[in-house]
Amino acid sequence: MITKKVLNVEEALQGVSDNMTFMLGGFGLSGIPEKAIAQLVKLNVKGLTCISNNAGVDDFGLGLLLQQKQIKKMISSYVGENDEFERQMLSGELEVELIPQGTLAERCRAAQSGFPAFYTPAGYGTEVAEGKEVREFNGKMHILEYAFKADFGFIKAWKGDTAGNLIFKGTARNFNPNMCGAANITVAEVEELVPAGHLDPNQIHIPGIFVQRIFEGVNYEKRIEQLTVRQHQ
Amino acid sequence: MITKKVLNVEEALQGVSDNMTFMLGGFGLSGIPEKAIAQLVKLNVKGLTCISNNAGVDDFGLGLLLQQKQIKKMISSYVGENDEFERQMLSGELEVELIPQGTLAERCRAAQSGFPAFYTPAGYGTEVAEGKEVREFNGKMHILEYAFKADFGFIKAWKGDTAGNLIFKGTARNFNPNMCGAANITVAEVEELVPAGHLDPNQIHIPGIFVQRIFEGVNYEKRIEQLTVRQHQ
Amino acid sequence: MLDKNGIAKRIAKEVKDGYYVNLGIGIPTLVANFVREDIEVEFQSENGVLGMGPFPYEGEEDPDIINAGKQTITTLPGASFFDSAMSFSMIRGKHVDLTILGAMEVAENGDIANWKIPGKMVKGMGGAMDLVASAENIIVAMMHTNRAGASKLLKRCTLPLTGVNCVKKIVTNMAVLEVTKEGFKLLERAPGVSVEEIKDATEGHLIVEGEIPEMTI
Amino acid sequence: MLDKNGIAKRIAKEVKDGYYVNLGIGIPTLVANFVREDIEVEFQSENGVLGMGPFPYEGEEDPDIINAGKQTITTLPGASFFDSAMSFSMIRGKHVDLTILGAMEVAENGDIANWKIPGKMVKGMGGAMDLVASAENIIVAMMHTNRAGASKLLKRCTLPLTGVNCVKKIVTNMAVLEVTKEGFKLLERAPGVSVEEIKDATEGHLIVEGEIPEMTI
Repeated sequence: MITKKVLNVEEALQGVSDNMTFMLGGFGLSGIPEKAIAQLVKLNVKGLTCISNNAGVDDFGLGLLLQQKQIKKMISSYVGENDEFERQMLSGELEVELIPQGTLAERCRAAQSGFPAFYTPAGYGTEVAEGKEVREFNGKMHILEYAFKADFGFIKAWKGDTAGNLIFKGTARNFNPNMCGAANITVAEVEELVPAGHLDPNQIHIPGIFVQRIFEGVNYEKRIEQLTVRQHQ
Repeated sequence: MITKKVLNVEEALQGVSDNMTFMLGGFGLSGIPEKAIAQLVKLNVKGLTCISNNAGVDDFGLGLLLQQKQIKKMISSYVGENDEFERQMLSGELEVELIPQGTLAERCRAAQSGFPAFYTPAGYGTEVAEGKEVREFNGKMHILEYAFKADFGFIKAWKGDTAGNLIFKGTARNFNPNMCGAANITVAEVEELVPAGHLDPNQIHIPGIFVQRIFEGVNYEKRIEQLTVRQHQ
Repeated sequence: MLDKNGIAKRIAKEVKDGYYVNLGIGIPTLVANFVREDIEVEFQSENGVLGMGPFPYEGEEDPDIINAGKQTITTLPGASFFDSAMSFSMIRGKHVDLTILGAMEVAENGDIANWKIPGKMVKGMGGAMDLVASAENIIVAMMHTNRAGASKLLKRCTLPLTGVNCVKKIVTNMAVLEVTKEGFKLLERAPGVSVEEIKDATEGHLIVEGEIPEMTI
Repeated sequence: MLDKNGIAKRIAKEVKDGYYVNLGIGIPTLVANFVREDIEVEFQSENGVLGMGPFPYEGEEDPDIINAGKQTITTLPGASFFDSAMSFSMIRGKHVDLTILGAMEVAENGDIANWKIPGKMVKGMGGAMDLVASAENIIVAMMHTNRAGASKLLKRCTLPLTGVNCVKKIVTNMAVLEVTKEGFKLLERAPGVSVEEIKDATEGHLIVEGEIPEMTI
């Protein structure tokens, strides 16, 4: 069994440097790689391009990198629950590329799966399609989108084993599985890291072959962005 | 909760008729839809096009349909552990389209996912590429392959629930998940059918939205094609 | 004239037994409250859940179980979780039967604009472009006019588009309309709203054939 | 001159610590028996398993756990099962480090033919075309000549191709060769085999530079 376990977040992020492109899992604040983000803040690497569905809030998630002006460009489908983001975007300090959410997911999956490009109907006829190749299939128009290229992928899973196998929980799964193996180096952080053989091979969401480094994080905050509850009647 | 449960294989295969195109899960004899195949034999529908990685053996799997000359065309990556197959193929009675295994899987996934076509390097420069569009990406040649179209998909899973959710076991998984939702009607047969709510939502391999009909089969034969064992020392 | 709940109630009548439905934020979210209880419907949220239930009871919220609006939710028996790529396989592959979403503008050819106002902070399209490009059946929930009284049902959209030729039906505070090749076909009037008022509030080509019934909710 | 086990033994030396390896049927399957025990290697089978172990003990076989050769197998701790699309994501996405497969013919430009003989029953390419089109590192295990004594290392393949410009290294019963832009570069001789004999058995362009060591196994 090939071991992917590293001791801590410091070791997990070795090789990270300025001007790199990262993929980061998560939807809103759910399933984000909290520990990797905290370490990126500490390392204070600059000029980053971040591929992530959202950009966090002012004091959590990718918002922490924005506070330190570490991000040069965001590639996301939905942003802006975040004053600092808005300020940097409107002032032109921050470059923002907005792309459809399904296209974002599939550009990750294409990178993971060795597909260079794919045709999708999403965005046809809109400004998203500007400058892109258009093609008709079965009477419907599609645009050509390309696989992402990234240096590091930062993944948050629920459980993992030392072979790098991952299991996600609930909707904290989101983009995380699709980003595994899509960057040159995939770093997974998990709430519980068990020895290889402790996870059911049948129930693994992402096989360890897609993961280069794995570590266990402690004290996950897992902040809720929109707390909605009903009252007992 | 939307119910997909049907009473039996007869109800599950309603609407099947001559000259249809089917997708059938399985690799070798592992994970094949035994009950659906038996019912197709009984219905004796003819002129079928079957998309399936393999074609069974003489007296099991798709070999049973071949015996009755029900199949007009096979679309597979590897065939011929089967004398009757060979006879029909060499005599020209049976049309055979051989395609790379990864292309077969992805043409199913493309149909499931609403992608009309994709570029793959598999088969470039070979007779598989003849007549197909060729395109270079990142210095590498690719060929354009299209999503399959099929009338029925016959799926074999391990466990399922009445909402159509599926869990597969071991390598009996193979093409089955990729074929779910790839045909107009997806029929799943399972070894154990439980009420909705009895499967962990986190551990479902294929959500019920990709399945139209589900039933529980009994007495699966699950024949082993190549029994290989080692001796206790 | 309908209020937001009225619009949601009317749209709920379009939800049929056995439908998988994706609800956008705003008025569409309210639709779930009005779906008939004697039919089976499952709600999909594009962040990766099928079979969404109501909000959790206080103290039972789970940060790992949210909807696309980032709200804490629960799941019903038969629910499943999946990754984003599979979620959009459901959408792009037309497995989701009905998409209900809001709009800033709809054009008489079915174009929709609902994600960007030039000069204002743009938050992004999220999953809306995938949804409108793929869904067979798209119903828009919106007010017929903007706050200044100008029509939002136009000959052509003036805002950047979210998708082209995709909207099938529109339910506003004033009317139910079908998008046809010839333009907006008036199907129903809101209680107390006249055909004349709807004409005045509709900039795009409005087709009125025969008697237009008042909607029942 | 090596026998099949000898070829497999020599190839096993190419398997490095931390490699994910896909083994074709025939001689490649034997390679697993000779990999050093002090390194960590995982075997992938394209039907959907990573972390394959040895054959099961008699009576412990499971029809739901097989390899791509349809043989019953076991799995090792850390193994995983997955669907066919994901399996080829591993292959096409270059996550599998090394592919070892047999061949009927290899050309000096790295073309390989191993799936079809015109006029004979054709069983199909299985996963071979995906493997050779994608793998960064492909080693071919084969006999240097066919039964009639004719070379299988050719200027150009005569049989229908499986892939083009893809083979990196060849281990035969006579030699280890690297495929370079200029042709087959002789790296090692099998025990007791002379360079002259290898030359005679190689139709394609053979590059011999300096002293050619005898291989150690």
